[in-house]
Amino acid sequence: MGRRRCRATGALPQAIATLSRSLPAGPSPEIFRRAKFDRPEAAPVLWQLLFRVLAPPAADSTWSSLAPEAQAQVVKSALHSLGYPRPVLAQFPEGSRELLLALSWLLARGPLLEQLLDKTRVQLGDQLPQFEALGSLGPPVLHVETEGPMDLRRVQWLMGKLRFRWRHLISSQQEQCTLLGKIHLYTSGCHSHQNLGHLSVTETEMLRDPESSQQLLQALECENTRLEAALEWRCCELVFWQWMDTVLDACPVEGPSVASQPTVLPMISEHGLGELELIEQELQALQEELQEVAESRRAAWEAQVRGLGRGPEWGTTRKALQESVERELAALQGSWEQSSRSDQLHRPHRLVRSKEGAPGPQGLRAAEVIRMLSAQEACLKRMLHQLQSQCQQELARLSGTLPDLIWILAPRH
Amino acid sequence: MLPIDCARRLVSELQGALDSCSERQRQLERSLRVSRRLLRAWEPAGTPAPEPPPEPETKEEDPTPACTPSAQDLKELELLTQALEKAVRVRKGMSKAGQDRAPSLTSTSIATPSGTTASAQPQVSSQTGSHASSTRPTKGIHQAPAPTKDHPECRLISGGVRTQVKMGAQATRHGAGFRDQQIPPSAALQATEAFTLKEMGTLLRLPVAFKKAASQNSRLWAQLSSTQTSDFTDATRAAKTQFLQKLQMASGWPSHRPSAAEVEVHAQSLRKACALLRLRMQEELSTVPADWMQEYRCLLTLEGLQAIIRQCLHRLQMLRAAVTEQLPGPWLVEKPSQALSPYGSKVDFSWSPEPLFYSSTQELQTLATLKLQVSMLNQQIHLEKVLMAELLPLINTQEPRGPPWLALCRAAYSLLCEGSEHFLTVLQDD
Amino acid sequence: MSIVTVQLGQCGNQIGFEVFDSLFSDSHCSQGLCSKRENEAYQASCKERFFREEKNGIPIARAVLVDMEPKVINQTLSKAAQASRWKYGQHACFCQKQGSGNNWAYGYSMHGPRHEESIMNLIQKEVEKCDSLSGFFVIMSMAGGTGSGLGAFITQKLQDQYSNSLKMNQIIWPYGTGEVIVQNYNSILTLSHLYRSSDAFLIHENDVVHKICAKRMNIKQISFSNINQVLAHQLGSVFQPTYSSEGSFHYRRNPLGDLMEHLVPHPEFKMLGVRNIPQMSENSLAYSTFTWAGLLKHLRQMLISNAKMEEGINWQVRPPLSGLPPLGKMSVNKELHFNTSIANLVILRGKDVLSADVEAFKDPALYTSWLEPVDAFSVWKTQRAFNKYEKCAALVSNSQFLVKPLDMIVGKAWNMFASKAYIHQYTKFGIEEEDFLDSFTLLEQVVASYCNV
Amino acid sequence: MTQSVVVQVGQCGNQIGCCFWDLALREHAAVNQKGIYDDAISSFFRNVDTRVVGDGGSISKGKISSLKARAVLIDMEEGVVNEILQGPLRDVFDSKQLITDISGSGNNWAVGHKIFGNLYREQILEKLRKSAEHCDCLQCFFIIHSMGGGTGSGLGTFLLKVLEDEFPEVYRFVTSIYPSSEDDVITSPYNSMLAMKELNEHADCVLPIDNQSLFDIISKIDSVVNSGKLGTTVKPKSVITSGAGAIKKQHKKPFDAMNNIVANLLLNLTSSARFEGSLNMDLNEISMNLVPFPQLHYLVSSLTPLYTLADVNIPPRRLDQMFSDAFSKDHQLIQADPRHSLYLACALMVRGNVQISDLRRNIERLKPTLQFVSWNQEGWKTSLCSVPPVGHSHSLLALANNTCVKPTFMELRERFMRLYKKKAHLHHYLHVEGMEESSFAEAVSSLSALIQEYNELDATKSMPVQDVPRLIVAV
Repeated sequence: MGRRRCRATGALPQAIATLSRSLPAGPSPEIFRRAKFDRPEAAPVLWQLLFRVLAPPAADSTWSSLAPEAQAQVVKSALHSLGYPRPVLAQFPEGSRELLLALSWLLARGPLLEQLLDKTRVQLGDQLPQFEALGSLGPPVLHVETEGPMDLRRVQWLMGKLRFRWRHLISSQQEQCTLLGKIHLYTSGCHSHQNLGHLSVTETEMLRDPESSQQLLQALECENTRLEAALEWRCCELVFWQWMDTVLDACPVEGPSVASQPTVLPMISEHGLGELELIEQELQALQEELQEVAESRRAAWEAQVRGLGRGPEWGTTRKALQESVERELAALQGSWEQSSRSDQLHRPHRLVRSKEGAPGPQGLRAAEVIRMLSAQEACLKRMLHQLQSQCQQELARLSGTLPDLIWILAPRH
Repeated sequence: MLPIDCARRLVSELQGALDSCSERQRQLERSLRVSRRLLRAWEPAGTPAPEPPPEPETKEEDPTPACTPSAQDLKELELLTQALEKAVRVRKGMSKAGQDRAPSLTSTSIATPSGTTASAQPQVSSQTGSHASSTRPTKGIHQAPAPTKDHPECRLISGGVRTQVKMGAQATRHGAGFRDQQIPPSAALQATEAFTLKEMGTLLRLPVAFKKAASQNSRLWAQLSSTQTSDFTDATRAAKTQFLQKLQMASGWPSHRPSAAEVEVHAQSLRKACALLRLRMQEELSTVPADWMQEYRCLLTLEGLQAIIRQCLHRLQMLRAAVTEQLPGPWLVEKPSQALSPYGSKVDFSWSPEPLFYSSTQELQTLATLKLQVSMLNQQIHLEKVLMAELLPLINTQEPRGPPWLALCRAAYSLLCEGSEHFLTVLQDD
Repeated sequence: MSIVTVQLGQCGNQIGFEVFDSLFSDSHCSQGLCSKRENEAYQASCKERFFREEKNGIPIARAVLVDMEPKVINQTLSKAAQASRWKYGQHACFCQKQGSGNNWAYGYSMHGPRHEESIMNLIQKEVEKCDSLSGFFVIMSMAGGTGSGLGAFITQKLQDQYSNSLKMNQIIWPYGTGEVIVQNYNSILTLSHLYRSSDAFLIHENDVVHKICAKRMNIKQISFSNINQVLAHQLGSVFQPTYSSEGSFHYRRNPLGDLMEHLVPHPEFKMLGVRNIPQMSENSLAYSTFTWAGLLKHLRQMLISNAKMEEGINWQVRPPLSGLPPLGKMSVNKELHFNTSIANLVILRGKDVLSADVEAFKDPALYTSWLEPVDAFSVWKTQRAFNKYEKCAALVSNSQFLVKPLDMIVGKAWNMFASKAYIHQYTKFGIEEEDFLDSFTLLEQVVASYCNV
Repeated sequence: MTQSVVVQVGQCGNQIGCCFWDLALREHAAVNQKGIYDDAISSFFRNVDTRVVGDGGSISKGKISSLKARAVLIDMEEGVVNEILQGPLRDVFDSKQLITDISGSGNNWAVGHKIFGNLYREQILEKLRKSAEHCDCLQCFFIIHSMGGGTGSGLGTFLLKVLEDEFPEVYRFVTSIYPSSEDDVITSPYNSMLAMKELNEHADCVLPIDNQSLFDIISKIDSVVNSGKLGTTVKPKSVITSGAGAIKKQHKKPFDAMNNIVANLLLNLTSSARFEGSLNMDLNEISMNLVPFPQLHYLVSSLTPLYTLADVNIPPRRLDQMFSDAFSKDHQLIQADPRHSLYLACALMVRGNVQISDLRRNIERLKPTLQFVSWNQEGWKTSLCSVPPVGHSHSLLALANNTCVKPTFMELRERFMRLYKKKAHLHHYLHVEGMEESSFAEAVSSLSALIQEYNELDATKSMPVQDVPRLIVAV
């Protein structure tokens, strides 16, 4: 299906229609037109659209039942935390132009359509479950009512509980792998796509249950339509942006009085600032430590090599060394700066069982991922141990202040 | 005893972790249920998969509840089961007489003839469920991976929308029971007896309509991922940038300020940097250089690390300044797109899922477990830091150092140094 | 999810047999008082947990039999083969020629390392036959040498090799007197080592079960087989299938995990006691009727007064008025009147179970001050009758139940240790006085912690 | 399953051994009616294919072909051994298991220990090694000897050291027959004293048996049997009269009957290791449970009911009587009263139709009447073997580590000192190469040290039992 043809000009309604089609329950072009003129009747549809776009992915089912006001609130705070610059929206405007602007802002700043499509895509393949949320913890939600001082044993209890849940999760995960492996094995050769070879759970389930097969097909076709629209949109969005310029022109310029209101400041929580402070402290400590070590080492090294002649070979050796260290450090830096290879792990993959050594034209090998993850795991373990021994030293120091007591730790094996 | 606010923070932190764990568990259970169901005996095609009894809680559950709530139901079921068993006995005799290749019917795998009431179905699958994991030998055609060759009576008919496997003579005998007409454009493995995926899995074929849609789908995703640059797209990009700038200007804030989401992204990468830098440094310090060349290399590394930390600190200070004083951060201007979303605008970014090849279940398990373990370690490290921040100051400041303090220390030791897996004893020295 | 059982030593193997036999006969009992379909689901759930199926359809216990001498294993295998309803796996046994001679050190330091590979291989083979492994039961006595010493060693290896799987040790607590003279040494070494490697111990006291046999089952001449049957009944009443949650009709997938999460998250509190009611001979059972209210009233009083059975319960014991500050440090020597719980799990099986009211177990006064009843109490139910009992209730309790017996054992061992008696038997195999001291230290802390809940 | 090797040394040792093998064969024949060579039989017997030349090929499974005792017979005279080889048991032994001389040890420990010891050391070792090679898993050597003579006492204790060096992991259980005060061997105090030192140092467990006690027991059985009150009948092939066949001869050959008691002791001691039971007790459990300190390894034994020794049909008395009897003075195999002395540990090994509840009931009943050392107030070890002694329903062997052995040792020391002070007969010993006077002094101090240990324990008897202060946990 080669590149879509698009007339560059005179096709605004068509471009908007394409956009509509690629959005989930996208509004009609007419809504856009009305929004340009800030007509209130276009507002509810746009609020809803924005809500769909911005609501957290996992929360879809429970959140969709929210009242319109609450939905609007969600939209506003989401936009706010993303740094949406226009304060007018925060005041719940009557009209709909602000909403159109917000939507366009979202569209302009990144691959929104792609993200949305990705979020709702029909999953045909089997994936490794994603456990990101376990690791990335935002500021804690204070939903616990504790009435008074609490015994630390309760915390130990909860911690123990958490450990058991982790283990349960792991064994369930192992079971899932066993079952997946079986399904893949038993259906090998069933998939027409030569690269895949076997069916996925979804595909197998579809064959088992004809009714769901129908639904799946429909969903897939629907997604295809949206995908096509999104591709088309890419060809004709220029018109849209040109038009948006005119929409923006239609807005009254906001005075600084509105802007200076504190409500629109980026919402960086106390917690967030505290986090930054902690990181800074850690970095500084690291800096000091390095400073000390590096200085003394340099001095020692200088003293050591002073006697040795520095021939021309030395120059080249030195250069080679410098380059190699630079490369190494750049790689190190890259591991957090850029979304590197290790970030690929967080992208969904389709699990494919293949015989050892079967070459895949693309894709990852589990062994490779395992290597990366093991390295990551080892690194994290070291970090944890480091923290623990830090605590141990601290507590050992305290125990030293009490001479008439003996602290005995259960011996390890 | 912990002061109230400290207690609240710790408990909610842990409760949050527990909840997220349970959520994962629930998700996993859901997919486990689907997989388990697939590995149990399949009903003869054409029998509509009956819904489980309408219990609100079991909507998503395995359709094999241990019992149904109503006694009336049970009674009916009992009668039905008896009738079925009788029918099966009769049929068993017939199929034995007819041909011995038919899947054997054990008393526990009662094949429900098509048209059976919905309520009877769960029983069957619950019984046969146990077979899913067993290694019951299968006879005859079920084992044959290439059925058309070895067993001419069992053939794959690729007929447009519908693909089916007819089970030899039985298919004709019980042909009336088929509901060919109602079969949606999915392809079905048409068997008249319950069978398992293990026995018949390789005979499954995807329906053509689905195959078509799926391949179109993957093609479209691939297209979406390929970002072709042309004058045309460049113009679009320029228009978008212009729009963003104009919007920014019009909002009364001429410059872009970091948002909470952006700050979090940066903070996260800096945290990671911190940890990795420390590890690298320790690694470097723990190795003893063999010669002066290596010594030089080590020195260079240490100095290089220093430089990186300086950069990080600089970046951090800019970030803090931007947040607190609303100054425009030049780093944000430099890479505006990267700061936008966690996905960034990576050039080689692909929206179509890549295949991840594994060779054995064992490998898959290792992979999945490692992945889980990594996120658990992250969580544990996070909790460790929270606990350190809350408990260490408390222990250091609390006076007098009586039994309550000791109890606190002991519990803190277990939490902080042992991950709450072990504990220490404090003895009086007599 | 499945549980792999490791039967260790004479005691472990004898009990293991009774446990599997009782699980099997209960799940195939026609008097389940439920629909055929429910019965089948119950059976399937029990089977997934404890049995696998061989080609000929005979259920095979998910068990590994380990002993250092062949007699008991041969006996156990032939007993299982005689009944021919279920069997042990063909290659699931490991035995040697010479036992550990009641010497914990011999089991732990000699037999353990020497046979580690073979035993762990057997276990791995059994594990590989599970689609999904929940964890392990390790059935062992604490008194002898093989069960206790090798048991501690194997548990530790299980912890190393299957750190994510759960490990529950079924521990047979010896008679207060008269089994093995060095039983207190062996016990403290076992318990202290298990505290480092096991997740929970379900403790079965021989004295208690013996009394149940005498008083409740009306057995005149009590044999080990009688005792083991009662014990197997108790275990079955806990681990046979139950509904996954209130109002659900699906069976719980991971009872071991759920139990542990409820009862033993704290590293210092891992000792679980089990009580059940009613308990009586089959003859009297036919003439008895029970109400849930009556059973639960008794069970609760058994809990708070630390009664071992439904007979001779001290009804005077009352929970302390809640709201009062906890009494300071408690001494073990003081008569324990009120048994404080850390956490409890009640399991109800049988007719009209959904109507059973367990509110009385949710009284905060029953529990330690640092846990709320919502954290500390849970209930499992199933409508299916267990082992011919129309109604029955079991209680798994992490409470002060075992402080006294533990304190006794530690005290007696300490007395012996002070005189250095028998120590030479242990140092011969590398267990030094230091190791004893470590064990004493750890267990003194456990006693103190349980006293101060 | 493990195996044991019996080493019978000297006249007494060989006579007892002979009884033992006879009884062991009968017991296994009764239990194993199918004639299959099984684990239980293998503990004391090899199954040999006699058609194979040379050693005779051992058969590990299947039908019993020809049983050979796992035994080494040593005597420095030929008489007893020759008698055995001509008797009904001749097929059980072969010449390769024997070591004999013609000169005898002349009731001189030094001759047995030093001269014959050195002379036969290699030969003995070779036979022992051979017997060990025939074992799958050799667990224990049972040494049967007397203390008073020359060969049993001297060479028998010499053996202990050899075994300790050569088979350090194999237990050494010694059945030692102590001379009664009216012993006709004049040097028996010397021999016993010198042997005691070796037992102290090189044995794992010693079962001291006193001729006088055996004699008293025999008399008691006699009186019961002859009283006729109980309407008893003696079975034709009575154990007591084994080899003789008639009751009347009993008085003429009291040694046979006495030897049978000792043989019964060994059978019961090993029954739980050989046969099935609900509470097994392996041989290695004996020393583990009953020997709290390495030197205190003397175990006083008693066998009840007595009629199990007599093979007579007396209707069983109350089961509980069996337990009471085991603690009474006149059932002990040495002249001692455990009930009024201090128990360090006690084992009850029950055979037959007895259940754990019977055991427990009796322990509870008897406990208050017995005194246990403060740190082992509940020093009971029990076993239940399901196979009863032949022709009976049940039996009990009680093993006591009790300070009541002390008088026996003290008496021995007294009798020794009486002679030693006069240096009587000393020169017979000092003649022997390697014997010095210091050997006597060392032997005395060794025994005195042992007596002292018992004294110290006895001293705690009157003290109230107090708990040792425990470790104190801070929180």
